[in-house]
Amino acid sequence: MRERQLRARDLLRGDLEGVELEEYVEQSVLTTRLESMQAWARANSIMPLTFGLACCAIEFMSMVTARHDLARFGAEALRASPRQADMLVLSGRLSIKMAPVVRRLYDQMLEPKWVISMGACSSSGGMFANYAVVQGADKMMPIDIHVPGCPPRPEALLHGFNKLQKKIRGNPDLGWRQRYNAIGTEEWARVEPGSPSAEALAAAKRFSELEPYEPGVSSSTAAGEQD
Amino acid sequence: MLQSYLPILVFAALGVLMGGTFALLNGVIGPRRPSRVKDEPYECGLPTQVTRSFRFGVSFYLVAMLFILFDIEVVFLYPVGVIVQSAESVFVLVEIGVFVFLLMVALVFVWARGALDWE
Amino acid sequence: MADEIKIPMAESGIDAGAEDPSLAVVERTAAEAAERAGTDEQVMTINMGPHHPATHGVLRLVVSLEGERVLDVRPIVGYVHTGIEKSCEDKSYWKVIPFVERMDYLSYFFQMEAFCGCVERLLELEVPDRARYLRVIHMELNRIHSHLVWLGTTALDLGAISMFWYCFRERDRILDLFEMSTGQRMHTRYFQVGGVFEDIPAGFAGKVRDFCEEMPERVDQYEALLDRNEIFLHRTKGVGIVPRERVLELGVTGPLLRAAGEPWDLRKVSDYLPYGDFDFQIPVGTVGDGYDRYRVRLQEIRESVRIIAQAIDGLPEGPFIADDRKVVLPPRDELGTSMEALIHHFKLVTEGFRVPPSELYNPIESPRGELGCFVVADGSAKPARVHFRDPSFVNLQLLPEMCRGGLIADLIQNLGMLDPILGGIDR
Amino acid sequence: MPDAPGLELIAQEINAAHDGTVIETAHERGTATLIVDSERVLEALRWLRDTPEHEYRFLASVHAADYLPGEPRFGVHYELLNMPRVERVSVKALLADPASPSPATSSASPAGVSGGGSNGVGTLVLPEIDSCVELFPTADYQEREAYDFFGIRFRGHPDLRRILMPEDYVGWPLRRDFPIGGEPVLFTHNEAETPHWYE
Repeated sequence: MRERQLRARDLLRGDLEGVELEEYVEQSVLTTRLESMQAWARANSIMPLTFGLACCAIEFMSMVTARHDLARFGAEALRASPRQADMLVLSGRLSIKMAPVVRRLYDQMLEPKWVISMGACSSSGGMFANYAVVQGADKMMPIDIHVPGCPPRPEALLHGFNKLQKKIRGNPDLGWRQRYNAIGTEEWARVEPGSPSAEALAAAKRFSELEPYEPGVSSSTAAGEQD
Repeated sequence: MLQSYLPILVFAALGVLMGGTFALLNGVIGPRRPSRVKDEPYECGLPTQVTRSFRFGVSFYLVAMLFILFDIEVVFLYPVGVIVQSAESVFVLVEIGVFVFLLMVALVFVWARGALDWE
Repeated sequence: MADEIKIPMAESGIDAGAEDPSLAVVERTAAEAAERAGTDEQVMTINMGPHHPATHGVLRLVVSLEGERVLDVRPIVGYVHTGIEKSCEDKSYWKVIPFVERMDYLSYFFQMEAFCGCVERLLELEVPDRARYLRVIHMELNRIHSHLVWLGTTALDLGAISMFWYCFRERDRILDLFEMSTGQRMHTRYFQVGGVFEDIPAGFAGKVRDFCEEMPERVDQYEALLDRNEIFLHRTKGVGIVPRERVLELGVTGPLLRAAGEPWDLRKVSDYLPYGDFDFQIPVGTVGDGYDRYRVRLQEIRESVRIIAQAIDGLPEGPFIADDRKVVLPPRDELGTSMEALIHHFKLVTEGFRVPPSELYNPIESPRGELGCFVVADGSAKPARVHFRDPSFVNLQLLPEMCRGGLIADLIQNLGMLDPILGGIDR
Repeated sequence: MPDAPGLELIAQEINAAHDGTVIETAHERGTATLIVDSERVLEALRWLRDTPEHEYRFLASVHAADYLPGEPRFGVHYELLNMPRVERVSVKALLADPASPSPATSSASPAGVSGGGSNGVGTLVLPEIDSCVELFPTADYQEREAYDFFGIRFRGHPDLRRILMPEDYVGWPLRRDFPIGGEPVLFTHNEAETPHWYE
């Protein structure tokens, strides 16, 4: 937000030219292509589904209220039925009894639809690594934005919501894997974004040599060691 | 004669035009991916349990009838509303008074019979 | 790996239309209601299912209706069951606190107090006065916060939508206080076994006093909005009345019991927390309908403000946590100098403290009723069993009694006045 | 809280009324506990509720616990409360696990994950105790929860079904030998076991 204001000030002072000028104009003036205008309309008029699972639902409710207002981004009309909603915020822990219900809700929402997985519990099972919680909702439904926190602050959720809007408008902020095109949990930064580094190639080779994963064999060791 | 109707027609056409475009636009532009689950009725997130056909209670129909009855009354008041300004005669006022009074009698009767309070 | 649990897989997009296992319940409710009503074809059994705007969480009600009249309600819970009690058995006593406060997510300070109080009584550990006062202040602030969320959402269900914004305005003020003293808005993990995690910052007392001055006037605003609102009165007065004996038989506690006329409040009888030092009344209803439950909770907000004001004035000086090194971490600055502090620190952080084999049930008064924490210690550093007697779970049994014979609108009102928190019900 | 001698008196009176009911009394950390024979729980509860000078009318909580290494394995606790006198008494009934092999060789390792032994999956022989729903209607949901988590069957319960787990769930989750489930945390060293997890 801040650097855009700085650039606007430079524009007014007239000392913005060359590549920056085109880029600024391109960004602020709407291109007339239908898709981008349609995406702009969709991004700014999202209707979230009134759907709350657990503690994150309380923070989701307080995001809709006056202090952290969701209406500033055009999304304060919460719709109760999935037919009229186009964003599902998975606010809370997803238990295995609720999983088919949430999957059904997601299926019954009309395209285009997006899902924000709010909080650690729905993103990765959070602190409840046990028999009752689905370890990460992306195991059962496609998720666009993962908002960390337990519960995430309403401001954090708003930031996630803005990222979703950028994603809808077609220029999503890349996650760290795409930015450094790393593989899996690999942390090596690339020399230059194009070519994979030696370590990444080694890791890729390591993966390919391993025999496929059978639940029976390796899981008991993992379970034993995890005890 | 037609002159005086033009504004209404233009207004109605604009209304239909705007309404139509938005309705069609939605159907045309919106992606369409039907799936079996999406067509099933939405029942709070559960597979539908609509077991057998169901007959609504009488009281629902009663309320509907009463509403239609008194709604028609309003429709009759419209033409009067148009001419009461130009007619400037007490006769129109009295006529409307009688009409409304008769329906008031019907309302009081229905109220006394207890059809309004929910069984 | 517990492979017999069916976790639905993403790629197959599980057959959501699969037969719902609880269909038998729906049929049985329908059948019972039908023969009770005598006329079979008029009875309609529907699901006020897990995803419903008015069920205050993922509660599913199988409701059999005859026209608008509710014949029978059968709650089905468990849709947000997180297996917290099982996870607690796998963690040391320290690490159980974050699990425990996420059960009933609107009264997290109460659950921390129930668990820490239970463990402290098991260890027979003396908690300093300052810590007990700080605990009471945070718990009463949390009670107001919980009642505000209840008032906001219930008034929203009954149509007074603007109440939602007013109540959440005050709620955010309370969360600022929590953030100032504990660092986090919700689930603060502020209570430690033996006292409180950190002393309150300098300006906290002043801010709490400002809050205590403004809050009663805000409660008057709520009352001005609702108390002469014809729709609200018409919908709550004389609705969902259950006789006092039946309420006691069903084990209901908290505002619901007090609204039915029984003056039972654990704060007045428990000797463990310093409630004895403050004078406050317990609001008790007479009729036991929805309006009484609303009045009782509103008056409880005022009483809590009085408690906080007295507690913040009488806040004693002294340590904010016990100094028994076997259980409580030594202060950070001592680590540099003394060796045994380092040893204690290391021992506590790696393995945690051990509790001698015993078991205890420790009840306290949460915003929804008696919240009891039952801990079985088997001598190791991990609790053998942590069970929470959740007030919403037991109070839910009152819902069918309240709603039989009423209209659907009364069912929504009763559900709002019941104030069920599904996290607490489904632990 | 009835003090230690008071508790002994209560125990003698109950034994006088119904022989062999109270096995043991424990009075520690300010709580009075009567350990009762699991067959005669109802008599003890009815006695405590109805006799004039005791009248523990309010049942605060019914909960179960699994003391696996200990024998008998399951414990069902009843927290009784007398509101006028503000006194709490808890009644504890111990139940042996009929499904486990003879107590002498109970091989199930305590808190560990044990593949073998009755890890509570589908054991049809369940410990049984009388249900006290007609004495205290509040016990309805709480006994269903004890059944759902521990597989303790309550004889005479009007509607003994699972309450929190899915109705067709197999296994009793809160038993000590039931694995905690969940998935191991992914690190770089064990990441290779689930290739392409990040897709």
